[in-house]
Amino acid sequence: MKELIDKAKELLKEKKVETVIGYREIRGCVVPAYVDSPCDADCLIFDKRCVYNLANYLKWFKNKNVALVLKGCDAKSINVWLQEFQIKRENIFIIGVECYGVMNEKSADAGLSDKCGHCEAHVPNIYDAVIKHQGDKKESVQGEPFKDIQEFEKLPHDERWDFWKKQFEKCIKCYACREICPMCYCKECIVERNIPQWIMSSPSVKGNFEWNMVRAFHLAGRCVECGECERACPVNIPLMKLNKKLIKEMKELFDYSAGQKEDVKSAIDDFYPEKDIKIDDKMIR
Amino acid sequence: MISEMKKFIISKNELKKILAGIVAENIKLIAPVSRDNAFFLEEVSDAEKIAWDYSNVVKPVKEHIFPMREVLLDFGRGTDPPALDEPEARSSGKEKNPAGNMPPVKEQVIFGLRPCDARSLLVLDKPFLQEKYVDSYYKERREKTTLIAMACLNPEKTCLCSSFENGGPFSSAGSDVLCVQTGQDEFLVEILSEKGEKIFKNPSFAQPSGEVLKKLENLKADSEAKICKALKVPENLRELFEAGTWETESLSCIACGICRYLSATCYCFNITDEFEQRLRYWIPCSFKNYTKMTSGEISREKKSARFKHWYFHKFSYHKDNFGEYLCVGCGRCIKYCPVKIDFTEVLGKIGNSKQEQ
Amino acid sequence: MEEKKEKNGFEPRLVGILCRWCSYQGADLAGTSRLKYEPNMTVLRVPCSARMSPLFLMKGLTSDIDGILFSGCHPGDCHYISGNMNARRRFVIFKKLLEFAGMEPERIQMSWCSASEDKKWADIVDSVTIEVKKTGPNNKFK
Amino acid sequence: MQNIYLPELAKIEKITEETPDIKTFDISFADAGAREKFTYLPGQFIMMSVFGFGEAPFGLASTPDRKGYFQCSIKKMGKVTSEIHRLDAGNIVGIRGPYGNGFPVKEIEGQRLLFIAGGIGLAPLRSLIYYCFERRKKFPDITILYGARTVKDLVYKPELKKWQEDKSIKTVLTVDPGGEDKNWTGKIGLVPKILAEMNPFAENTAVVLCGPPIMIKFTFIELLRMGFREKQVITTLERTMQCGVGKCGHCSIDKYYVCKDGPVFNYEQIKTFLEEI
Repeated sequence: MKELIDKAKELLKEKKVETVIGYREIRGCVVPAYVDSPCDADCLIFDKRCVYNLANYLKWFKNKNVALVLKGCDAKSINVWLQEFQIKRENIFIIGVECYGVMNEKSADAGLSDKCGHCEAHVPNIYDAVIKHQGDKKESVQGEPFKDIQEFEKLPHDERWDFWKKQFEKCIKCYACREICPMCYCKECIVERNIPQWIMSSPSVKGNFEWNMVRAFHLAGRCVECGECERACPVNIPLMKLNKKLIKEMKELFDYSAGQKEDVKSAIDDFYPEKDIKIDDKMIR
Repeated sequence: MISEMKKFIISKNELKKILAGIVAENIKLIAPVSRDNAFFLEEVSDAEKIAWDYSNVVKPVKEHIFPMREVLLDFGRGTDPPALDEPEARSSGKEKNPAGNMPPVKEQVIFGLRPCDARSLLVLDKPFLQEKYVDSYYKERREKTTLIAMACLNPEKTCLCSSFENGGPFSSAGSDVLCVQTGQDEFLVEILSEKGEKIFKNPSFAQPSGEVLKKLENLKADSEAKICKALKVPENLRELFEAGTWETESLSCIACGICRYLSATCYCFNITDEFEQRLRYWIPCSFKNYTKMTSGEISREKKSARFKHWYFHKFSYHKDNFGEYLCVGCGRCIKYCPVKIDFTEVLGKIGNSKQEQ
Repeated sequence: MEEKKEKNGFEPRLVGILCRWCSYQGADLAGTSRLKYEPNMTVLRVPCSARMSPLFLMKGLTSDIDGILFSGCHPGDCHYISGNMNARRRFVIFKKLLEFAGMEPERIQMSWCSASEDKKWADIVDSVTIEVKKTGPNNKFK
Repeated sequence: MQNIYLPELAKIEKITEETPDIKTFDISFADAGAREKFTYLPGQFIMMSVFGFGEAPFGLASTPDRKGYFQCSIKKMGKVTSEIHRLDAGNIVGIRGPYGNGFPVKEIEGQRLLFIAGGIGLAPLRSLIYYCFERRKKFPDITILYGARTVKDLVYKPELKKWQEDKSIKTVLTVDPGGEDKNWTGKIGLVPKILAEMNPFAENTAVVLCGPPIMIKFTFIELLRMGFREKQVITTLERTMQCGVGKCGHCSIDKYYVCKDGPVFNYEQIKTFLEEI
């Protein structure tokens, strides 16, 4: 991690950035770190336990210039932010980190989280500096990425409905899935508006279903599969199952995956009449 | 008064038989159940589904006394003006409950909660019951609930219940019955109130032998030794309101609602009208719209102000108003925080931060 | 028409969200030319089919509406050039995600119907009503 | 057991339009028992609910001596208030209350009185003003300073005119710069500035303030500069309220609940608050 610390010290010494947002370890677990003076940059680390998507903290560092330590999957969210004109590229210095999988906190054996099983962004696709990976470069197991989604789709529809109804019944509307997701940056979320009251604010079955569904809709073609929402959910709702379904559809229907390039239009507001023809015959009368 | 015979030994099946007996008497039995490798206190119809090997449930027991969503008034049914009475009698059709127009709430027994949760209800009783305006919804549920607590044999590294005066993993404060698993199939049950005695009506069970009582002592000692966290609130907390450390400590907080909802003692709520019902539901003070006035002004707009308010309400304001901290040390806010903020750590840093004048 | 209604009793409540330039005109023309078609659908007029949003869908399907039909202009003759194209992509994602969540696919439909196709509008409403009647009432949130 | 969230049914007797977005509602309870039981102090508030839309706190604008009905002036701002503005005479609303501690009428007896109001803030003060009119012996000297954004935002225009003609009260009206129109005779300027010009006598005078927080903050500075003692400066604080009975936590400022320990505080207390108002 010496390379990462030197890079951070160099940036801070030359006053290129005000703060470096990275990871540090206290009392045995890894937490986000905010380093704004070169001397205390030694606490920066990067290893299997660095699961947070630090791009999310840009919500509170919007017009300051900061440096971010980002893995491959997190750096994709910067691409989506740039696509949606949320930040200026020159304000952000991205310290890309080569990563071969992070830990899944919720599994008993703390193995790799399942997004890393089929990861193809070991090196971030947008960076200003790259920190090489020490340790074994175990190639990720190229399993079928959407196998669990395809199995779930084969179930009859009322069985699927009961599954999601039982999951959303647990939801306590703490909105951790919204606050931890870099894609949810609206000033006032739809759930906080009461004229008209589109989404019921109390944690009822209807209210939870409306909330979780509308949140998933807003991630179509924008979710970079960083897996933070499922990790943050205190009642273990499999939110990534919904997002992965959307990612699969966007890939199949529009051959689009989020966060690849920063200058392309996002899928939902783009269209190709000739390519979208194949949707027409099946779905639209 | 409680009969002289307070402690006795009982086996697991007998305990299950008693719990099944409770369900048979049409009393709602709430017990820990495992769902997606997390444990929740839920209504259980047969005693087999109860989970026994859990550290603590995700949602605290306040969920069953001060529910997450509760219908206060039902003024629908199209009558103009609205026929204004409480929710129709849930159990027996339309007639109103004569005793103080409150909807009849079923008797309930909560089994398997931890001593810290049982104590949290003692803390919550003060703001809800011992003030000029008594919350009748909370009062009725509280009186109709019997708490059978299960002592903690191995507390987690996020637990700090022993930092509170009647706290501790084996504390019997607030519960009607305290069970301790002394052996593989052996529970030491201690009755602490009339309500508890009603459950174990005619206990023809063996008295605990001296050897079992000794085993209880060292189980208690081991359990207390496992608690490695302690709470140290700086005395001059009010003067440290302006400390700059609040700003730096609140940087990684994402202002979600987890530490407020899962805290055993947070009790803020919203009242809204949905369709033809007035209901109240939990709301955390970390949301920006929590203090939004109709003029659009928000009194605690900055994230650090909202972060700071939670600490001040729990460890300064509540102590001034009610004489005790609004916390029982269940440690859920540390365990479930998505960015692993530990409030004892923050209080420690704030305590020894030289307060810039 | 009447004896069919008594036979199976369940009358679906449908909502049609029509773009005002083409489909609404088409539905209006179907009315003025006295076409006979199922009366189950309530029509809402929106400026363009691109106005569809997940909120309409969720609000409809959680209150006891049995089916929602979005209708817009044919590709190429949208008053706002590309409104119906965006609507097409968004509609597909809505339908796929709600299907994944267990909602019967027949409950969410989309159609292209221009201002002169009154016959087509009547057929659309009839076929949607029959399909939704087959899938039964939406008692997912009862 | 009394259910503290159960409102009493009440009918809207009369609605008078004060300004395009402020209306005054005369409300009386449906059943006679509740009408007698409902007594209040000036400065207290009630929770009015429109069934199906929600509940909101409103200050009582009428004097407690007038039995039978009470008045609330409501500005059209959010969900509940715009729904209230859609109601008309004869409709039913739910009333809960009275809540709050009200103005300390005992302490301010015998002192000179200076009322400073901003915008809709005149409503709770009007209740106290009429309360003092009925007991003129105890409150000999009354001065009213009332400011609003524009001329058409001034509430209770007929009463303002009456107070101006009444020689025994000193009434000063002001509008924000740019809010005046052709035949405006009153002052032009923000309330704190006009207060500085008036330079009222500080000795043995109680000041009662009510208005937007920004006006209260700057008026405090002026009053303290002019030598008013902190205990004499009394104001009401505005916070969002959900329950009105000190349970839901929304109106908390420092360790006080504005609905239970307030809404009336004097500057001595406000000085100790950690959070600004």
